[in-house]
Amino acid sequence: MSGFDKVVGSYEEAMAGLEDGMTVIAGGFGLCGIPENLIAEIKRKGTKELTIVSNNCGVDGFGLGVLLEDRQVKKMISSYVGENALFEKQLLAGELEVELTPQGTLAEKMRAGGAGIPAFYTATGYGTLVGEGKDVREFDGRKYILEESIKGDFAIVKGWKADRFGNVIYRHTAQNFNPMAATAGKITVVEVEEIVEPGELDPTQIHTPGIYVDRLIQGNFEKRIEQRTVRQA
Amino acid sequence: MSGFDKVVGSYEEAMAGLEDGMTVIAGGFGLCGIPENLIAEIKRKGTKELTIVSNNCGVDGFGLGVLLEDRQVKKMISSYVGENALFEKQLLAGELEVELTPQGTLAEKMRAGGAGIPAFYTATGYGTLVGEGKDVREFDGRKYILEESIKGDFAIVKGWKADRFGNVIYRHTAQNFNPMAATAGKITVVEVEEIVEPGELDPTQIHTPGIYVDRLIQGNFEKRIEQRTVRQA
Amino acid sequence: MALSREQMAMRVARELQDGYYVNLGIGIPTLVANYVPEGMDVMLQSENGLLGMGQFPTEEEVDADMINAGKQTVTTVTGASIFSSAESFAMIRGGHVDLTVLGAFEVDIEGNIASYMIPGKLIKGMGGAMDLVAGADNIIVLMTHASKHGDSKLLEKCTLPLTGAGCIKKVLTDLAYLEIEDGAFVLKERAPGVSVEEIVEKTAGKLIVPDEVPEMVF
Amino acid sequence: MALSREQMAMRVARELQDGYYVNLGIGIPTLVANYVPEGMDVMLQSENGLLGMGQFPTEEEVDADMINAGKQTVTTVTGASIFSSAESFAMIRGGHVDLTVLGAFEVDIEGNIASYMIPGKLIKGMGGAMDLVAGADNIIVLMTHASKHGDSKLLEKCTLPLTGAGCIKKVLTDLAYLEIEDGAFVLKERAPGVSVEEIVEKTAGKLIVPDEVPEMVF
Repeated sequence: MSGFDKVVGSYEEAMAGLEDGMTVIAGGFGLCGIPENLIAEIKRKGTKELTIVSNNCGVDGFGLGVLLEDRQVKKMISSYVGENALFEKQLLAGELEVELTPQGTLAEKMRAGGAGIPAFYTATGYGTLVGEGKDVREFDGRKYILEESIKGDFAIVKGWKADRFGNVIYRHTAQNFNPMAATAGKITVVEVEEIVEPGELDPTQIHTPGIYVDRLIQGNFEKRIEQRTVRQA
Repeated sequence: MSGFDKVVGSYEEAMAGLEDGMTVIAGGFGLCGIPENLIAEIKRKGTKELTIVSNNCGVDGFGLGVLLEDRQVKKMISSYVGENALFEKQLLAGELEVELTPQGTLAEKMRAGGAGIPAFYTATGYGTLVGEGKDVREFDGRKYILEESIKGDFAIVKGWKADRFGNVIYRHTAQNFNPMAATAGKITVVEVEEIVEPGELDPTQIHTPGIYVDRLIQGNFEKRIEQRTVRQA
Repeated sequence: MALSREQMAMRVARELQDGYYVNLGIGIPTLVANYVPEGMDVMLQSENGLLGMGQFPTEEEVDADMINAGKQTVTTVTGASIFSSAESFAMIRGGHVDLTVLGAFEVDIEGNIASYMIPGKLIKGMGGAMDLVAGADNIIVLMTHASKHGDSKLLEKCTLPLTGAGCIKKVLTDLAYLEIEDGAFVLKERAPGVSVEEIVEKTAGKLIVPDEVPEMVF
Repeated sequence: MALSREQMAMRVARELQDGYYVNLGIGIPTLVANYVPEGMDVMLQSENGLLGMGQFPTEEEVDADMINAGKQTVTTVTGASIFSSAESFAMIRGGHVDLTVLGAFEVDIEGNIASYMIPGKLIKGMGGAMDLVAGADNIIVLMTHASKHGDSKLLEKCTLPLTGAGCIKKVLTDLAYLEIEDGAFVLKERAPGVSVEEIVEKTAGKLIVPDEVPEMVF
């Protein structure tokens, strides 16, 4: 089934078509489960004026943080930022815009974007700055705000294993935002640690079905740890 | 961890607390993946005036169809009904009410009910009888209708395997509506083919995490086939 | 002569592309799977929660837990995935399915479709049809041009309750292939041996006939 | 004397019940896990997508793919499950978590909470806090009664941007355990050796003092 083979030959090919001003949805939480090499390719490519939708913005010199170095990011849509000094500097200088979005709302906005749900109501953020200017509606005596879905021109995703048809599974908590991001890109690019043949993954245990995946590539990952906490053996 | 052991000793215990007039959300599609024994227990119990939320209503003498025999059902919320004669008779006699809901909207209403989303917009049903009387709103030049979520007093679910903590996996397409139903019950009761010890299921491959499950029981299943279609070997 | 059911399926199969994810409705649309062009692969989506539906099982393979949206026992192809109905309709509603083929009672010049309910008869329900027509960009309606009584099913305005509003752009009947553009049916192809006049006569809704209307070749 | 951090965690731990699913915020709330009563089991939810968080890993066990919401490396307990962030917040938003414990800058008599932003300082974001306070029925706010400068953090009206409106009913400070009812703080318990007068003095919002205010015992 050649038509379903999503594997591309290079990172350049994986991110082909990314242009200035586009919106990119990225999986990952902190530095866990981030598409390291796809981010690096965006840096290499030098695409500018990007809107990045991601729960966090990496750290200085790693993850999405590297896109700040050449000011490639115009706007971040995130729930928690500021783990890096460059981010803070650009934000205070007005060179970077941030739209803070509650973490659960952000996850749901991505899912809704992929699922053809243009908007949904949530109690999260009602009565706060997040709710300002948004439609309020009461259901069963409680007030909710209307949140619109998010779609990206590209979605960049980090999986663990995938078959050539783009059926992806994630490893442990590196799953996080990746499955929703995968559904919400006009072009969804997935990088994984291992590509296997179709049939090797159990059909009932696929986290991201191949229908969502446009391009697939196998990479090497540093997997940097943000908070290394250990106990004595 | 005794507090997390969801296993109950009998079907009577599994459905304890079900009262006349309650809403029951049931997993299953056609006769596939239906909670056969939990349905049978509701019949045995004789609870009346029930609102049943389920994609279908079984067939004469099997599945949810058995609840029609003693007129236990006041209202069905389904996408496709009428595979049985008794249903048709009661409907035409005005003894039974039906709220037809598009299949995808029904699945999403259950998911939203479990996920704290009181309502969402969908294009499905706009401009049809389904959309009548519902709020219409335009997003990006297209019209959508507002659909409210569904919650049940009980949810009855059929799984394949579960550990004692209520972590459930489903088998093949017997998954269908079961995972959403499981999230949307005030009391969620799951029956499975096999109960295993905690730790025997891969944590990353759980379809329904135990947090949604209140009661768990192991049963025997007839698994009747609605459309037996075969090819020559 | 009017197309046979098989020819209708064959004609629709020409709209397939390699790598397409396709949802085929119950009835004639199901036959499309038999005419996938050589060297091309498509994957069938079944809305109960299956991507990569295979052929019917042998007696030995029959499994009550493996069915399609028509509740028929089926198998999976290599590389299939199985998921919840919410996930399945996220795919459908989110526009991820490349082609949807389904039947209808009526279609009109505004792209409205009626396919699930005849008032006065018992209403069985819309199943997934409303989600399918609302979610897909690329839909082909497959139906006979006229009813058994000879009434046109291509109308100025649908008379039956709608399945979806303004969502149909392509119709294949036993007489013709038509597209809906700017409030009219546009006749694109005619069945072999069927005259433009017959199609004009049997189309109740506004019909635009281009100078040239090629005949389908089988 | 004011409660120590450990005593605050111990007092909150008394609100646990066997079989509770609990979300503990960063900081003092995390310590609650150390004081789960004997013979009782709770399961910790971490909002990045983990139910059944275990202790920190040994050096050998450290795995970059296994972290908690504080981005710390962790392990899982037997019977844990791991899922997407959307599923995780479906649990939280849907009210499936039995107890949520989190810190705050301010709480007021209407149950409002401010915990994520101090204008003029850099805004790092609310993370999952807004979802947690909006989704949970049973929330305990754990904070010092007054700021370092001696200003009360239990107010008539929050001065900082809110994390959630009208969602807090229980507050444990280093001086007292209070509940919010009908637009007032109700003093339920006081820390050992802390006088009602001191609590009255350090509570800016309307405070109801019952005839009897038992002292916590540790």
